[in-house]
Amino acid sequence: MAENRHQSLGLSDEQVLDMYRTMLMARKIDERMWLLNRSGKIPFVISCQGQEAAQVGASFALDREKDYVAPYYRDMGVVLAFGMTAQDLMLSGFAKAEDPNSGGRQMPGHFGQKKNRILSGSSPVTTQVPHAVGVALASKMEKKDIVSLVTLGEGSSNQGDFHEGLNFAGVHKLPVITMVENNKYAISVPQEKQIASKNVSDRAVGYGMPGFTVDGNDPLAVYEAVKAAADRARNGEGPTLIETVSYRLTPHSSDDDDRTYREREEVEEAKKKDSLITFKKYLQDAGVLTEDKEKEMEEELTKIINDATDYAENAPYAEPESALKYVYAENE
Amino acid sequence: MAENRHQSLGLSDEQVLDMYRTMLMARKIDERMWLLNRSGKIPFVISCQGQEAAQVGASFALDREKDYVAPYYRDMGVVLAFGMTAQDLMLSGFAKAEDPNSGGRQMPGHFGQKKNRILSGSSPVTTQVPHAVGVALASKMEKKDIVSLVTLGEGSSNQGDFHEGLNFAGVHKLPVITMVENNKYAISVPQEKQIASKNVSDRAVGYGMPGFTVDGNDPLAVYEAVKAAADRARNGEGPTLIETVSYRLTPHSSDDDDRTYREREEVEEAKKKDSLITFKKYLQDAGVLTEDKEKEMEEELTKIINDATDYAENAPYAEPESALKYVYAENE
Amino acid sequence: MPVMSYIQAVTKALQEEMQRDENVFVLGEDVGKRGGVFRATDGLYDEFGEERVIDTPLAESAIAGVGIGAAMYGKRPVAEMQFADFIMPAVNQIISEAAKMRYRSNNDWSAPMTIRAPYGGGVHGALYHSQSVESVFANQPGLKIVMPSTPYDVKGLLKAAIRDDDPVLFFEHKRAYRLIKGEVPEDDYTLPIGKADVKREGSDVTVITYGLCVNFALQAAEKLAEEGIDAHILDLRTVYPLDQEAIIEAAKKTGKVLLVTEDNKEGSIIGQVSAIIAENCLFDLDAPVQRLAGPDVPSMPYAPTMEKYFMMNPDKVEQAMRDLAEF
Amino acid sequence: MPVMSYIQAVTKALQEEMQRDENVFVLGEDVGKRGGVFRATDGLYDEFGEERVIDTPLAESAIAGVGIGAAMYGKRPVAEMQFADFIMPAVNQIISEAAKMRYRSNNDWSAPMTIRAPYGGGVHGALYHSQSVESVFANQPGLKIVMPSTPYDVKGLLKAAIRDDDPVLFFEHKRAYRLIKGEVPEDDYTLPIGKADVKREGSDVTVITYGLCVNFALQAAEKLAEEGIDAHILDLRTVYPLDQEAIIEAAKKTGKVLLVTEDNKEGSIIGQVSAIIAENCLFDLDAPVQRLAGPDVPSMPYAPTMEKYFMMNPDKVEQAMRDLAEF
Ligand SMILES: Cc1ncc(C[n+]2csc(CCOP(=O)(O)OP(=O)(O)O)c2C)c(N)n1
Ligand SMILES: Cc1ncc(C[n+]2csc(CCOP(=O)(O)OP(=O)(O)O)c2C)c(N)n1
Ligand SMILES: [Mg+2]
Ligand SMILES: [Mg+2]
Repeated sequence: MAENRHQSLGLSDEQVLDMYRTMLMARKIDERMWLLNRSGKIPFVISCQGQEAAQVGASFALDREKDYVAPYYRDMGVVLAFGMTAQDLMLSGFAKAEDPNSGGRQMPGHFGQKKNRILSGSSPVTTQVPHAVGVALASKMEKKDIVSLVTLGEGSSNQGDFHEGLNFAGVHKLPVITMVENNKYAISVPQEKQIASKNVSDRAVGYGMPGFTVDGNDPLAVYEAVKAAADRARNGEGPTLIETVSYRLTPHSSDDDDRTYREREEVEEAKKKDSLITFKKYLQDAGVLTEDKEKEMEEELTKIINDATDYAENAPYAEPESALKYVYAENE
Repeated sequence: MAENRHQSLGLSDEQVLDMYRTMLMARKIDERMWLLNRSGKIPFVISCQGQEAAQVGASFALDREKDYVAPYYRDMGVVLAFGMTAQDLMLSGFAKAEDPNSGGRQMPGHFGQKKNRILSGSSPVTTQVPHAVGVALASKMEKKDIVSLVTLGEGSSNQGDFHEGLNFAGVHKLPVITMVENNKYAISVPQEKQIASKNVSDRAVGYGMPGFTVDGNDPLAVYEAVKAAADRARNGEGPTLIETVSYRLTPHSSDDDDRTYREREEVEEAKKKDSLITFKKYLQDAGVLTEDKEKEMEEELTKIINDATDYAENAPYAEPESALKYVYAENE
Repeated sequence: MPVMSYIQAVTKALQEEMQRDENVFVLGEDVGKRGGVFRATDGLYDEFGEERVIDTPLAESAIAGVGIGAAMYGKRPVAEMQFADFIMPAVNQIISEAAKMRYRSNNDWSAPMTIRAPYGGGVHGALYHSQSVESVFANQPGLKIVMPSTPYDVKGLLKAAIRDDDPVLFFEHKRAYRLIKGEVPEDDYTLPIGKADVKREGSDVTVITYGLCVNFALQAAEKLAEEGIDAHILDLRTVYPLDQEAIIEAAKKTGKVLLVTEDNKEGSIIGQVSAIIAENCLFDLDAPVQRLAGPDVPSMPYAPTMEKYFMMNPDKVEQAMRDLAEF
Repeated sequence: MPVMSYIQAVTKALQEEMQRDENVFVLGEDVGKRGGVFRATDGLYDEFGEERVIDTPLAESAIAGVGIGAAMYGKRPVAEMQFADFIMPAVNQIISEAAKMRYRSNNDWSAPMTIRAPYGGGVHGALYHSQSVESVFANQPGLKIVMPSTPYDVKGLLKAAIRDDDPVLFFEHKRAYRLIKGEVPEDDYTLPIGKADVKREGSDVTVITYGLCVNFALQAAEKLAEEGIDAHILDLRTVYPLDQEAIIEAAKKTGKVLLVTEDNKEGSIIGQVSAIIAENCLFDLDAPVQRLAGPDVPSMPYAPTMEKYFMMNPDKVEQAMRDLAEF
């Protein structure tokens, strides 16, 4: 039997199976969204494909009962891990009134759900970084041991808000973890035209915090790095910057055509490292994922997603006039 | 005779004397401005005191016939080295119509003079960083060997524009030198509450460029670092970040009272390292600055500044209605 | 009742709210040890400590954005922008984030944050320490913009802003800070955000304005009273969203309306006020709706000649009121 | 004359200007190899190379700020903001720097730069890909804001913007990109910035609007002509600074004015237009100045029900025109 890495990280077989299940769920919902988009049922998709390992590995390293996340638009793995359901996500994809993220006001991928401590996100990139720092500041002020995790793309790490947010966190030694999901592209622009440094994590030193680059296709490596960062944060040792390197397996979004700017071979090459394949293999080799379990999981998830799709498709849109609601608090 | 450092840098005795003269000129104009302010003749002063060595050392390392500078409000040493006169500066202090920086529209310290390639500056800090990068981009596009130098305070290096500008320069390998004049304070906020990293220059690696921290009280050290950076830039090797460490010897501005936030002892300690003292001593020890020369220089500068003050004081203000001019190009 | 200056009312409101609610905290540049460059937060650092009166790094987008995050968590941040002119780097956080938080999350999340900033000219502040910036934001549903004219209003409205469940921009006129004094009750009162206030009843001409200019209009009105011209003065207090009802009522009251702002003319708040009047009071007007404003140049120059030319003052207001009364 | 789409006119103008003047260059996100997410810069990378069609890092303040620096040097940068909604991080560079460069340097320096951005809704873009952002900037002397309605205007005005010696914001309606087609001369022409354009002569009601809404108003006018209502339509073309003379003339023409924008009502461009009319045309009006606009909510929601409720369309314009004609 192959090396058992998860046990040495303190993860049980159930936990790693749960991680895999969450990754698979994200992938399958994502794939379904594309089908729905291509058949004209939903206007827009933006994918998590290629980043599930990072998202789920990081989330499992946090305390999902009390920590906060400020995810970005690809983070289906994060929000699923933090309690959002397939149905919630489908309601968002179909822009239906019951969508807990925004009541159908925002595009899919614009996550937010207070009960699960998922901060509401917008489209302008990187604005969530200072928000997560603000949560960490509040946590520190209240002497809680709550940690916040914020994610973004590598292109987005060039926005001023990244710099200002991380420096604020560094100066005040706040319990916030910034995870840059480096998928090598920002729409059509490759990493070397985005970022002058070798690694995004090279920027950490400029904010007086440790920085790490880890394999974003390996959920256990990401788990390990984020767990250590969360421990430091709870110990009052301040923030951490983590870069997870993987690859964006889909076009930027359903509106994009990536053949205009990258070679098919490059994509095919990256698919070989797809975490849904490699982590499955790891679990199989470790004897954790049996054929039966796999079949069962596939069936279970397919049913959940079918049900969620049906429910969302049949759910009502918000009333036109409800567009007028919630500009300001209603108690006024 | 003491070690002759300037010759090994390729600087002649005349050149170092010229450097010292420029530093002294800046200091003396600055001191005069305070007197004028305290006697109610000009409403505002913001000082270069403590940063003359960095400003003049850097400027002399550039080609002052073709390079561009984007100075910040303390850079009297830079603009003097680039051709602005005492009279120009006094006209600005008195806000008179002839002020070449702004015709009396901006506060003193808001430099700008096209004929000397001094980019016009504003009050919001750090906005000049991308401007200098833009000049460097233009220089590269035109295959010129023009370099641009941009300066700012260490507090200002926390603005988003610093990050965005330096990364842009790094990605496109542009001939721009960013010099952070670290004077330990941003108004009342000390460096450790501003910047999480140890040195500002630690940020360079995040932008794929070399970063150096040098003694900001030593004009030769600054000269050396900026000269090397300019050579690299002209060679197509891209940008450099340089941090010059010194101390702000005055309150932030004539509106500030620094006794509310820093100890007198700290200021007194810093005054011992004042470059106007230490560099003078170096020049004396090196046998370059004789007593006669010194006296002559003092007298010459005093006369220049007296004349400039008189001229500026007696010069007319802009007409009230001229406030309406130059919103848009007049040819329209 | 104690008499205090406009800026003392700011400090008092902050202090009382921080005493009342431990979720209230202050953040900004030089607000801590230094007590603010205008000393608006004077004494708060000593009373509440550096955890609740935070000297931030020099980065306005972070000040706004960190405040938003803390507000989402449940805090009540009061951020200071050192000068209103320096709010510009924070526009994305204010417009894209704070203003849209409640709406975009379908009422799930909110950003109850106050952003204070000194605005306005007449203090030799030149182009970048003199601006009126409200019109940049006064087109963003989800935001509220308060611009008080008196110490009494400052205290009541700032407390209301801090307690408001939505983001409020609170612009304080820096020349009013020490110039304008008035009676301010010791007790805990708030004033309603979104409501204009009649500062003087009159029957001949209506002046609608806000901020420091209210004081100019009141001074002008006293002089004109001697000439038998009786001015009605409405203080907008909240410049976004506007109090339409009060505007319509005030316009109808005299049928002659003068709108005054220190800001540039085109694009300013008073253009919006005029549009409300044009839409609702056409047949009640005896004269065209007049606008008195700064010239359409980028900002107020430093040289005293040009600054004076740009800056609003009681004489300019008086002249415009007289001309309108005589129309 | 060739017929082309609105976006083709954008590309054509860029191409011609880059051929004419080697100082003209393009920078922005995905403008190079990808030719822009809307393909507005399609083909330029191949024709002019990566030095003149620059894929920048994802940082709008740098895009604007680097452009300003290059413009100060003597270049003619044309920056693209991928969506108008994402111009917000660049507000400080645009308002504090570009707009004030000439004024603050007393005419020594200038920033002749064009910033293009697709704005507007009706494309399932939700809150952050649907906004009209002009009113954030339409209060800043030193800036010019152009919002064309037709392919002909796009080409002539974009070329004029690039040649203009001051910064110009050029907002293109993203729904118009492929929806609106029209004849565009092959030759090199420019249209004057700062001038409105009568798009239809008429005598019963005046409609003043800009951008995509001009097309809605023209459609509505055709229908109403069948009912005997003859509409006069003024296209503002430049929304800042406004063409006062043309506005006054158009308002006086019929005495009944409908102002239309896709933006929120309060704080929008049409409020300023209304103020000009209220100040200058009071005794020429036969009806209150009407404003037809989006509701005062942060932005257009994603769900089709709510998007349609928010978005302007020809029917809404037609109804408002009819109501006004019948006033
Ligand atoms: C401020 C801002 N500018 C531009 C955009 C348009 N945009 C959306 S995603 C994207 C690329 C993001 O790349 P990256 O940060 O690497 O994240 P990825 O999509 O690769 O996960 C761009 C330019 C935006 N959303 N916000
Ligand atoms: C965007 C912006 N925010 C705030 C200010 C007000 N301000 C002027 S100087 C200054 C401190 C600058 O400190 P530093 O960058 O260290 O430069 P120093 O003055 O020490 O040379 C501040 C906060 C400003 N000018 N611009
Ligand atoms: Mg990416
Ligand atoms: Mg400093």
